[in-house]
Amino acid sequence: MTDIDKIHDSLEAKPEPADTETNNNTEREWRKDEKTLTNSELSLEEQDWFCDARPQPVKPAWGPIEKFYNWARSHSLWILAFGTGCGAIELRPLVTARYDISRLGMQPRPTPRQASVFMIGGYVSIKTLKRIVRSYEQMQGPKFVVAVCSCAINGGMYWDSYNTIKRIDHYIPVDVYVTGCMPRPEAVIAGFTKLKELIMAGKAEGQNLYAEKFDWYKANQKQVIKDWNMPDYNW
Amino acid sequence: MSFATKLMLSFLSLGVITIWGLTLNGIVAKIFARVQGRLGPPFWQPFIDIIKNNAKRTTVSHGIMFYLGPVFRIAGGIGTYMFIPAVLGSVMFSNYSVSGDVFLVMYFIFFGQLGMALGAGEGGHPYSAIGVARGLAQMTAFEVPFALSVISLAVQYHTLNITEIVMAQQGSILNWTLFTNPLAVIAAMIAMLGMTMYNPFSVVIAPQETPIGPPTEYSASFLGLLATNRGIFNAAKLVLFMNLYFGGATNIISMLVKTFAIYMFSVFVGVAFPRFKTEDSIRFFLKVPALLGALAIVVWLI
Amino acid sequence: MKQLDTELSKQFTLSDYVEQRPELAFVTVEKQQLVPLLTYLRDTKKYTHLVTLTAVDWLEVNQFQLTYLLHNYETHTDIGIRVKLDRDNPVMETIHHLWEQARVYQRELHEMFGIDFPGSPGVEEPMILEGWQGPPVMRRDFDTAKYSLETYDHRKRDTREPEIYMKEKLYPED
Amino acid sequence: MSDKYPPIVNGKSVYDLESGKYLKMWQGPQHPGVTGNMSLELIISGDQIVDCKTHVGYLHRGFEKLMERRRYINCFPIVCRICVPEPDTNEYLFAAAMEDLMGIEVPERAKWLRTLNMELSRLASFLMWIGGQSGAFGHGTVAQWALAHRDFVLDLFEEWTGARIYHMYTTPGGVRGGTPEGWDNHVERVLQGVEKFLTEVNHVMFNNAVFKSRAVGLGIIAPDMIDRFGVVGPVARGSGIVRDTRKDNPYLIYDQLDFNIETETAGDVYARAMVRWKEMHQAISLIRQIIKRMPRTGPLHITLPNVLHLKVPAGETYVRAESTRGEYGYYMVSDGTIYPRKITVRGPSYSHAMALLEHLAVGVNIADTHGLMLSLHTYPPEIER
Repeated sequence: MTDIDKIHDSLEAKPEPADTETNNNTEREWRKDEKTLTNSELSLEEQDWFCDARPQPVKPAWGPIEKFYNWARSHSLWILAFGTGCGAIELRPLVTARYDISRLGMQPRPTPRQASVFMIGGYVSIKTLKRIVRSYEQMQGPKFVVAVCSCAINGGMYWDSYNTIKRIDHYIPVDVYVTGCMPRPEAVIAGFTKLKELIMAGKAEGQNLYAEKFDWYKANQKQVIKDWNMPDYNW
Repeated sequence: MSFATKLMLSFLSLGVITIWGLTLNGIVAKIFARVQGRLGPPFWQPFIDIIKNNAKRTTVSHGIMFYLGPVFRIAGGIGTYMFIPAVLGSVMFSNYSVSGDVFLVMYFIFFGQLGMALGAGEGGHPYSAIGVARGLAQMTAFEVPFALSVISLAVQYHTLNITEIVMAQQGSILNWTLFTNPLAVIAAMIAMLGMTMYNPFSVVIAPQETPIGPPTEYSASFLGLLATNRGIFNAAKLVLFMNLYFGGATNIISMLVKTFAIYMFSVFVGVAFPRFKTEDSIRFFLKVPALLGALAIVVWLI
Repeated sequence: MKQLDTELSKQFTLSDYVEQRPELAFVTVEKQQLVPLLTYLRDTKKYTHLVTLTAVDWLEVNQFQLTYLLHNYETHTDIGIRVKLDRDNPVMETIHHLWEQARVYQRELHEMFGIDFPGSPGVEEPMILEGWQGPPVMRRDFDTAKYSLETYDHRKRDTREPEIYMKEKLYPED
Repeated sequence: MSDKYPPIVNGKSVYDLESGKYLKMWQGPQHPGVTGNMSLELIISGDQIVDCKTHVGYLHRGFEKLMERRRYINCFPIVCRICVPEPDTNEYLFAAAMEDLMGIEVPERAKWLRTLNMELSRLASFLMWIGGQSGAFGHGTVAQWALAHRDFVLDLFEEWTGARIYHMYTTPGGVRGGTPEGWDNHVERVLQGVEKFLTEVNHVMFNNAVFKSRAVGLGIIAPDMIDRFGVVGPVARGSGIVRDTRKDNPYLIYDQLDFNIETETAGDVYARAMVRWKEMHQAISLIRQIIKRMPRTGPLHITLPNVLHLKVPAGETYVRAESTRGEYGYYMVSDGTIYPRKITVRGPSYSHAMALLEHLAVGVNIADTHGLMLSLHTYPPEIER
C-alpha cells in the first residue's frame, strides 16, 4: 500500500474501540513529549504510519539574503490548482490568454508540494475545508493564502447555510482578501499584486503564524469538522 | 594542459550550457504563450523559479533514495554533457570526448531517468508510480529508433567517437548527416520529440492525465535541482543531436544557433498537438521511426 | 392527460389529479401500488425517462411526499406521481431496477430527508454531507440559520439601522 | 478479461486491495483534470480502471434548504449560483416556475431577450467546455484560445447586464432591461471571432490524428443506455437520439426560430464533441436570428405587486429548458405563502456524473478518465447544489 492509500483509507476508517487503546497506550508514552502531536483520532496502527511532529516556526534568513529571497518568491508565485468554490471559475480566465497571470511569473501547479499560493475561491463547505487543511499543510513554506470572494470573508449570501464556514481565517491564516461576488479577474490580480508587496516587505508570514497558533487553529478546525479522522498535522 | 585546468574549463562550459539551457526553456515558454495568444512569462522566469525553489524554508523527504533521485538525475544531465564536445576545436567546450562516447552518452541519458524513477518510487505517491511506469515505458520505446539511428551512424562513419563523427561532417553543409543519411536523421528527430517530453509525448509529466508524474512529491530544493537539470539535460541532448546529425559547431555562436533551431522542431510539434497515451506512443515509436532506423542501417550496410 | 388518468384509474387507486399544464399532470397513488404503476407507465405507456425523484416535507400533516416525475419522449408529456409517506417511519420501495440513476436520487433522499429505501445499492453511504451528526437537513424542523449561528464563528459586523445612520451622517445637528 | 475485473456483488464490485492486484487511487478534489470540485475514487489494475466511484458534496451549500427560508424574490440572487458557468438557465427556470404557478404571461419582448440571454450563455458554456475537453487530451493551445473567446462573450454580458458571471438578468415577470445602444455590432464582431475560432478548432483538434486516436471509440454510450441512465442533451444526441427540449417542448420563442437538432451516431467522445461543435454553430445562428427579429420596443416586464410580499398560489409545477448539458428542470411546490415550500433542481450533471460515469469508466485507460469525464460535460455545483 502506498501513502495516499493509507491516507484515504484512514478517511473512512472507524476509530478503534476504546478499551484496546487504553491497553496499548502506555507502550507509546515514551515517545510523546510537548513537541509531538497526539493524533488521538487515529487508530494505533495509523498512529505508527503518520508523522506526529508539530510544525515549527522557521526564522527568516539574514536580512539582505531574505530580501533577495522574498523578491524571488514574489516573482514566482505558483498557485495550487484547487478550485474550492465558485471563485475557481475566474481562475481559468486568469491563467489563459485574456488575463494571463503567467506574465507576472505565476502559474497553476497541480500538486501542493510545489505550490506556494493557495487561492481559496469562495464559500468553503465542511467537506472541502477538510481537504483545504490537508492541502494547505502539505504545501511547503513559505506559503501564502489569498481568499477570493465574499463568502470566504464572512459567509456572504450563505451566512445561514448549515454546511459552509463563515470565515476562513479562523482555520488557516490568510494574507490577502479579495471581496466581491464574483470579483473580476482584475480584482484578483490586484489581490496578487498586494500579496507581492506584502512578501517583498516580509509581512506575509502566514506559515509561521500557523505554526505559532497551531493549537488554536487546530481547535477551530476540529470544532467544525466533526469526523476528524486524519493526523493532526499532514506533512 | 593540466588536468585541473581542463576540469575547471569543463565546469565553466557546464555553467554556460546550464544558463543557455534555462534560457532556452524560458524562450520556449514564451513561444508557447505567443502561439496560445498570450504574453507569457519573461524568458528569465526559469532562473527566478530556481532561486525561489531553493529559498523554500521547509521541505519533505521520504528517505535516502528519495533524496538521491534528483541527484542521480542531475548526474545524468552533467554526465551526458561532459562527454560531448560542444564546440569542435574549442579548448573550453571540447569536454571529455573519448572513443566510444556515443554509447556512454546514451547510457547517461538513460541513467538519469532510472535514478529519478527510484527516487520518485520512494515518494510513495501513486501518481509518481504511474508517472514512472509511463516514463520508463515510453523511454524504452523511443530509445529504439534513436539507438538504431546511432548504430546507422556508426556503420556510416566507422567510429563511435562523437568528435570523429563531427570531424567527418566538416567542410560543406552537404557533408552533414542530415544530407548523407536522412533516414537516420528522421528516426532520431522523432525520437527527440519523445526525449524532450513535449506534446504529443508528454503524458509522463502531464498535468491533467495524472499530475504531475514522477516529481509529484518533490518540493523546494529537490525541485530546484530538477529544474536546473532540465536546463542542462535539454541543452546537452540538443548539443548531442547537433553533433551527430547537423555537422556540429566550430564556434559558440553557431552552437547556440543550431541548438535553438533543433529545439524549435519539437516545440512547434508540441504546440500543435494533443498528447498520446503511453500505449499509443509506444506503438508509434515502434512502427515508422524504428523501421526508418533499421532501414538506415541496412542502406549503409549494403 | 385526463384520458391517461382515467385509463390508469381502472387498475390503480389514484387520487388528487391536478393538471398543471396540458402536458403536465400530477397524481397521487397508494404506496404499495407505486412500483407496479411506474413499471406499467415505463413499459406500456412509454414514460421511459425518469426526470427526477424528490421529496417534500409536509410537517403540518406529518407526511413526506415523494414525487416521481416521468417524461414521455413520444407525446412530450410529463406525469408526476406523488406518494405520501408517514413521517415517523419513512420507508419506501426502491426503483433502482427500473432506472439506474434512481439509486443516486434515493441515496440523496436518504441522506437529506432520512427516507429509507431498503435494497438500493449504497443507500446508506453518506453522499454529500461528510461526518454530519445532526438530524437530516432537509426536514423542515431543522433550522439552518440557528444551526449556523450556533456552530460557526461569524465575523462581527457593524449593523446600522439605515434611518438612524443616515440621520447621524447627514443631519447631525437635528 | 473476466478475471481482470473484480466480482460484482449486490451492485458493488468487491476487491481485495491487499492482494496487490488492485491499486486504489483518488483523483480530486485537488486535481487539475477533474471538472470543478469533485473526486473520483478509482480502483486500477495496471493501467485500466476496474471500478470507479464518484464523490460529490464538496460544493454543497444547501440551496434547497436556503430557498425554503427566503422569499421568492430573495431566492433570485442565489439560484444563479447553482450552476456557475451557465447561470442563466437557472434564472429563467426559477422565473418560469413562478410564472407558471401564478399564471403570468411575460411580454413578447422579454421572451426574446430571455432567449437571447440563454443562447449567449450557451455559447459561453460550450466555449468553456471546449477548453476543458481539449485540455483533458493535452491540447493546451485550443484551451487557451477557447477561454479567450469565452471572455469576449462575457464582455458582451457585462455590457448588457452589468455582470460577467452572475447576470441576474431574468426576473419574475420579465427581464431587467433592454440591450444597450450599439451592442448588436459588438455581438456580431464577437460571433465572427468565435466562428473563425471554430473553424480553427476543426482543423487543429477534430482533424488531428492524435485527438482522433484518443477520442474515437472512447466511452461509447449505446442507445439502449439512454433511458436506463436518464441520459439527456448532447450526450444523448451523440448516440443518435433525436431529442431536444427546445424542439420537443418549445418554450419562450424557440418555436419561431429556425434550427435543427444536431446528432451524431457513434456515441463516443468524438461524436459528443462533434455534436457540441455543431451546436455552437447553431447557437451563433440563433443569436443572429434573434438579434435580427427581436422587437426593439414594448414592455420589458409586467408590473408585479410588492415583490417582497409576493404570494404564489399553492400548487406544484415542473418546468424544463435545454441547457448545454441537457434537460435542466425546476420542480417547485408552493403552499400559498411568501416562501417557497420546496424547490428541487434537476441538473443533468446529476445522473451523468454519478451513475453514468461510474458505469462508463470501467475498462477505460487511466489517462483517458478526464477526457471521458469532460465529454459528459458535468458541472459539480449543480450536482450537489
